[in-house]
Amino acid sequence: MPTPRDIDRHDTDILILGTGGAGLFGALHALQSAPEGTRVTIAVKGLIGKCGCTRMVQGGYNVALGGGDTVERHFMDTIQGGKWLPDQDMAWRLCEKAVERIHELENELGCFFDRNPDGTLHQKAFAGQTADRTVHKADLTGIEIINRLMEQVLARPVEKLQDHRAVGLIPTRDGAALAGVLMIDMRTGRFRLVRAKTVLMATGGGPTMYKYHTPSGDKTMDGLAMALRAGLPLRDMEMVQFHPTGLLAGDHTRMTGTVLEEGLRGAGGQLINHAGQRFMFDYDGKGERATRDVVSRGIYAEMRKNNNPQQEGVFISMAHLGPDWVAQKFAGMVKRCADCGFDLAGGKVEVVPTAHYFMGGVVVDVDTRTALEGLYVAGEDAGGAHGSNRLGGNGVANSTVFGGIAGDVMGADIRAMGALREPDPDALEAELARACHPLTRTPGLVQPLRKQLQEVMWDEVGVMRTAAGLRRGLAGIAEVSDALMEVGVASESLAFNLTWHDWLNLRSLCDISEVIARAALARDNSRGAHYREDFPETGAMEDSWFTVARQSGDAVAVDRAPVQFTIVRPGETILPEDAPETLVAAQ
Amino acid sequence: MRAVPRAHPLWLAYILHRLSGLGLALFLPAHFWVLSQAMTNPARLDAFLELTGMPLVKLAETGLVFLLAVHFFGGLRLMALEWLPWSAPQKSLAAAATAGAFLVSTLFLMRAI
Amino acid sequence: MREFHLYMAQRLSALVMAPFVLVHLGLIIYAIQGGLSAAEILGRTQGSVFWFLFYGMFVVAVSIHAALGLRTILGEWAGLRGRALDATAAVIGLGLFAMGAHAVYAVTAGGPA
Amino acid sequence: MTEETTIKVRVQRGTADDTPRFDRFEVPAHDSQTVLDVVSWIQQHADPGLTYRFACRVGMCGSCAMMVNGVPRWTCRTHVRKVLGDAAEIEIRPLRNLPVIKDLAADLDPFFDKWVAAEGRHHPTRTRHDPIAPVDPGSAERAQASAGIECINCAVCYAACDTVTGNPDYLGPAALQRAWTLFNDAKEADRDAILDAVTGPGGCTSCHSMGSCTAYCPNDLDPMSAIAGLKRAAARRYFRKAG
Ligand SMILES: Cc1cc2nc3c(=O)[nH]c(=O)nc-3n(C[C@H](O)[C@H](O)[C@H](O)COP(=O)(O)OP(=O)(O)OC[C@H]3O[C@@H](n4cnc5c(N)ncnc54)[C@H](O)[C@@H]3O)c2cc1C
Ligand code: HEM
Ligand code: SF4
Ligand code: F3S
Ligand code: FES
Repeated sequence: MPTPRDIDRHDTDILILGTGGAGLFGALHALQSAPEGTRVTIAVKGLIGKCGCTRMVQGGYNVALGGGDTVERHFMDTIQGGKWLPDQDMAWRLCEKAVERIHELENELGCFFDRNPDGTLHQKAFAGQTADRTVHKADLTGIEIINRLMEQVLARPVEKLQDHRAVGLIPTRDGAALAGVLMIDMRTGRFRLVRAKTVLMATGGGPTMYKYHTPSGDKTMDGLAMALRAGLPLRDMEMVQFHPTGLLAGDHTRMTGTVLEEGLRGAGGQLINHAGQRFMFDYDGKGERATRDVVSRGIYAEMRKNNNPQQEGVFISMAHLGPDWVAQKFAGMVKRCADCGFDLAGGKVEVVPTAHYFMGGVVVDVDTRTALEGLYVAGEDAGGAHGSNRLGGNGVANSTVFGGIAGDVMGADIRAMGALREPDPDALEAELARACHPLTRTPGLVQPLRKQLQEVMWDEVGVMRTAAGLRRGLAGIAEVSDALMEVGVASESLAFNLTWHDWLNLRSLCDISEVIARAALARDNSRGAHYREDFPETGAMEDSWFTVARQSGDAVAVDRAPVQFTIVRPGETILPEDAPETLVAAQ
Repeated sequence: MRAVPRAHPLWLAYILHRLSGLGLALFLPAHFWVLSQAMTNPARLDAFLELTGMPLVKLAETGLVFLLAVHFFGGLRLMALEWLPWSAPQKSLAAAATAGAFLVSTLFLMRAI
Repeated sequence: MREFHLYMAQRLSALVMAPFVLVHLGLIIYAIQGGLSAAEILGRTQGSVFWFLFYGMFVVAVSIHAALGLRTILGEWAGLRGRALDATAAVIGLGLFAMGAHAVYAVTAGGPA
Repeated sequence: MTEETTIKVRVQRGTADDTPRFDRFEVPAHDSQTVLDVVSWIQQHADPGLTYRFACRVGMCGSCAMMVNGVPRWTCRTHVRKVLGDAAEIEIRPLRNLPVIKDLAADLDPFFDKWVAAEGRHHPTRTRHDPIAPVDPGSAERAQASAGIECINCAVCYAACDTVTGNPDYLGPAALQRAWTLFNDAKEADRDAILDAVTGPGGCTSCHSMGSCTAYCPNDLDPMSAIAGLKRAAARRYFRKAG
C-alpha cells in the first residue's frame, strides 16, 4: 500500500480539474489574466477535451443577441424555468456574460455557428424560452465548441496531466485554505500530490448513478464527493434533470440511456405506450411538446402502469412524418439508432426518461469562489444558476461563462497569494487510505453493485418520489455502499487499472446518491425537476428556500436557506411593462 | 499482408501505382544498359533483341509495358485528383485508369503475338 | 519549403514525361510487330536531332522523377531519413541520368548524316 | 435472446514495453451490442485488468476507436453484427499508428501534437468586443470550410493511413483537414502561416491520396479531398510567386 512517502509531488500555480467548457475556459482565461510566468496546469480524468459532456451538447447555447431579445428576458426565463430557486445574481451573471462569451467563441476561438441566409447568427427557441435565443451548430454544437477550445489550449503553454484522476482535496492543517489536490496518475497507477495556489474544480457533476443516464462515462460526481468530504456546502442536491427520451436497448449496452434529441418531439414525434396509444395529452395540453419534466413524468407514469418486463419503456414514433423526411432532417439521430439496430425514421424506438443534468452543486459566489480559500468551482459542479430546473441551452452557457470568470478571478487572486500552502498530512493520509481501501480487500466484481445502485436510484430517488420511497432508497444506497467497502480490487498492477477506477467511481456515486436522497427527503414540495407524489404542491414562491447539504461527522445534514430575491420578486418582472409574453412565433 | 483488411479501390490504385513505379525504376537501368550496347556492341544488342521473340521474355516485356501504362494512367489520375477540384472522391476514375491500362497492355499483347 | 519543391519537381517531371510516354508506347506497339532489331532502332534514331532531344529530355525527366519517387519509397518502406535519404536519392538520380545519357548518346550519335 | 450464445473475441494485451500478446474470451451475445459493450463486458466480468478508453458512448468524443478485425472503428457505434459477419472471431487491437499505453488504450499525444503543428487553430481577426462576422452560409468558400468541420479527432483516419505508418513526420489526414478548413474560413487571419505549416516535411505533399482516411472516417468526412485542396492551394501560391 502506498504511503505518503511514495507520492510523487508536483507544484504549480493554477490547477484546473476537468477539460469541459468550464475547465478549458478556465485555463485560457487564467493564461490571459495571470502575471507573466504563472504556471497553469490542467488535469483530467481522460484526454484533454475528449471527455465530459460539453462535447455532447446538441441543441445549443442560450444567449440574448438582440432582435427583440434582451439579457433581461433571458434572465426572466431562467428564473421562471428554475421556479424561483436560482441564485439571482448568478443567473444574471450567466445571461449577461453569455453575450461576451459567444463573441469570444466566434471571434477569438474560431467557432462557427449556423448562420441565417443574411450572414447573421441563427437562433432558435428551446422549450421554456420566450425568444429565439439558442445559437447552435446543427445539432453538434458541443463538438464545435470543445474542439475549438481544445485546439487553442493545446497550442498554449499549459502543463498537461492527462489520465489524471483527482481523488481528494487536501486542505492546510488549519483547514482554512486548500493546499493541493491528490491525484492518481492513471497510466502508472501512482499517486501524485499537486500543490497549487488556486484550484478550479470543473469536473462536471454527472448523475450517472441512475439506471438510465446521458452523461459521458467518465463523469461520476467525483468533484462533488470531494467537496462534500472537504466540508463544503452543497445546494439544490435533490435537483436531477431527466431528459424524457433516452434510448432503451437493454442493460448490457452502454448505448442505453443516451439521448434521442428534443427536436424529435418538437417536430411532431409521437410517444406511444405499451398499449399502442398516444398518452401525453392525458398529462398536458401541449402533448409531446410539453417541457422535459412534464414529459418525463408522463412517460414514467405510463411505464409504471405496465408490468410487461419485455417492454419497459414507451415508444417514440416518427414514421407518420414520412421516413425520408425524418431521415434527412434528423440524419445524425437516425444513423445513431441504425448503428445499434433501430429504425428511427420508419419504425419506432423504445425510450425511457434518462438522468441528464445535475442542477445541484457546490455553493459559490458570482466569482466562482467557495468557502475554502484557493478553491473555485464552475460548470455543472457549481450550484445556484439554474435553481430547480435548467433550461435547454443554459448548461453550456453556464460552464463557459463561469469557467472563464474563474480563470479571470484566479489570475487576479493569485497576485495576492504568496507561497504555496502546506498540506495537512493527516488529511493526505486519510485520502490516501480511502483511495487504497479496495486494494486491501479480496477482489470481487464492482459492476453488479453499480447496477444495484442504479436500480435503487431509478426506482426510489428518480422521476417521482415519496417519503417512503426515499427512505427505502437511503437504505438501498447504504447497502450498496457497505457492500462496496468489502469488494476488493486486484492490486498486482495499478497501471491503468480501470476496475480500481470503477470502484472509486462507485464510491463517489454512493456518497452523492445519499446526499441526493436526503435533500429530496428534505424538500417537502414539488419544484421543477423534483417531484414528490406525497407533496405535489410547489409551495409559496414568496417563501422559496433551497436545500444546503453538508457533511457533519459521518452524517450528511440538510438545511434550508431562503432564496434572496435580489433582482426580482415572484410575480414581478424586470421586463418593460409593454413587453410581449413571448417573441417566439406560435408553432 | 497486414494492410489487406483495409483494402479498397483507392488503396489498390495507390499500391498499384507504387509497385509499378518501383518496377519501372528497377527496370530502367537494365533498359539503359541494353540500349548502350547499340554503340559499343550492336551484335550483342541484336542477340538480346532476338530474345524478345521468346514467349517468356515476351511476357516479361508485356509486363513492363503494362507497368508503364498502369503507372502512366495512375499518375495522370492522381494529378487530376489532386489539382483539379473534384467535388467528391473519384473512385470511378481510379477504376477507369486501371481499365485503360489493361486495355493498352492487352492491345500490345495481341499485336505482339 | 524544400519538401514542396521536391513535390513540384516530381509532378512537373511526370507531366513532361506524359507525352513522351505516349509516343514511346505507341512506338513500341508499332515497332514490335515483326520483331526488333538493332539496325531498325538505330536506323530510326541515329543522327536525328529530334530523337536526341526527345530521349534526352525523357531521360532528364525520368531521372528526377524516379529518384524522387524512390526517395519517398525508401523513406516510407526502408525507414531511411534525413541526410542518408537525400544522399541515396541523389546517387540514384545521378546514376540514372548517367546511364540514360549514355544510352541516348549510343542510339542517336553518328549514323547517316 | 432466447438461447445463450457467445461471441469469440481475441484481444491484444500488453504495454508499450511488452511484445503484444493475445487473450481469448467468450462473451455472451445480445441483440443490441456494440464492440465497446463486448470490451466492457470482458473488463467488468472476466478480466478486471483489461484497459481501454471511452467517454461519450455515442460517437461524439472519439475516445473509443480501436482496430476491429484490422479496421479502425469507433467501437461505441459499431454493432457486433456488422463486424462478425462470417468471421468466427472478433479481433480487437489498439488503434494503429500510435504508441500503446496499455492493452487497447493508445497514446494520442502524437496525433494532437501534429494537429497543433499543422497550425490547426483559429488565428483571430476580431476580439470578443467586436461584432460577430457576418458569413454567407451558402458561399462556395464556406462550403469548403464546413465540409470537414465536424471532425471529432478520433484518429480513425490516422490509423487507416499507411503513409502515417511509414513516415513518422507525416501530419496525417485529420490535422491536414483541419488546416484546410481554417484555410477556407473567411474569419481566418493567417492563411500563409497555415500553408507554410502544411508544406514542410511531413506536410500535405507526403499524402499519396490513398484515400483510406476517407474510406474509413466514421463521420463520412473526406480528408483526402481536403488534403488535395491544400496541395492545390500550395501549387497556386508557388506559381503566383514564380510568375
Ligand atoms: C447528451 C447531452 C446533451 C446536452 N445538450 C446540451 C445543450 O444542448 N445545451 C446545453 O446548454 N447543455 C447541454 N448539455 C449539458 C452540458 O453538456 C453541460 O452542462 C456542460 O457541458 C457541463 O460542462 P462542464 O465543463 O461543467 O463539465 P464537462 O464538460 O462534463 O467536463 C467535466 C470534465 O471533468 C473531468 N473529470 C471528471 N471527474 C474528474 C476527476 N475526478 N478528476 C479529473 N477530471 C475529472 C471529465 O473527464 C471532464 O473532462 C448536454 C449534456 C449532455 C450529456
Ligand atoms: C519510366 C518512367 C517512370 C518511372 C521509373 C517512375 C517511377 C516512379 C516511382 C518509383 C514513383 C514513387 C511511387 C510512390 O511514391 O508510391 C513514382 C511516383 C509517381 N509517378 Fe512515376 N515513374 C515513371 C513515369 C511516370 C509518368 C509517365 C507519370 C505520369 C504521367 C508518373 C507519375 C507519377 C506520379 C504522379 C507519382 C507520385 C505518386 C505519389 O506521390 O503518390 N510517373 N514514379
Ligand atoms: S476525419 Fe473522420 S476519422 Fe479522421 S479524426 Fe476526424 S472524424 Fe475521425
Ligand atoms: S489515407 Fe493517407 S495518404 Fe493521404 S489520402 Fe488519406 S492521408
Ligand atoms: S465513446 Fe465517444 S466516440 Fe465512442
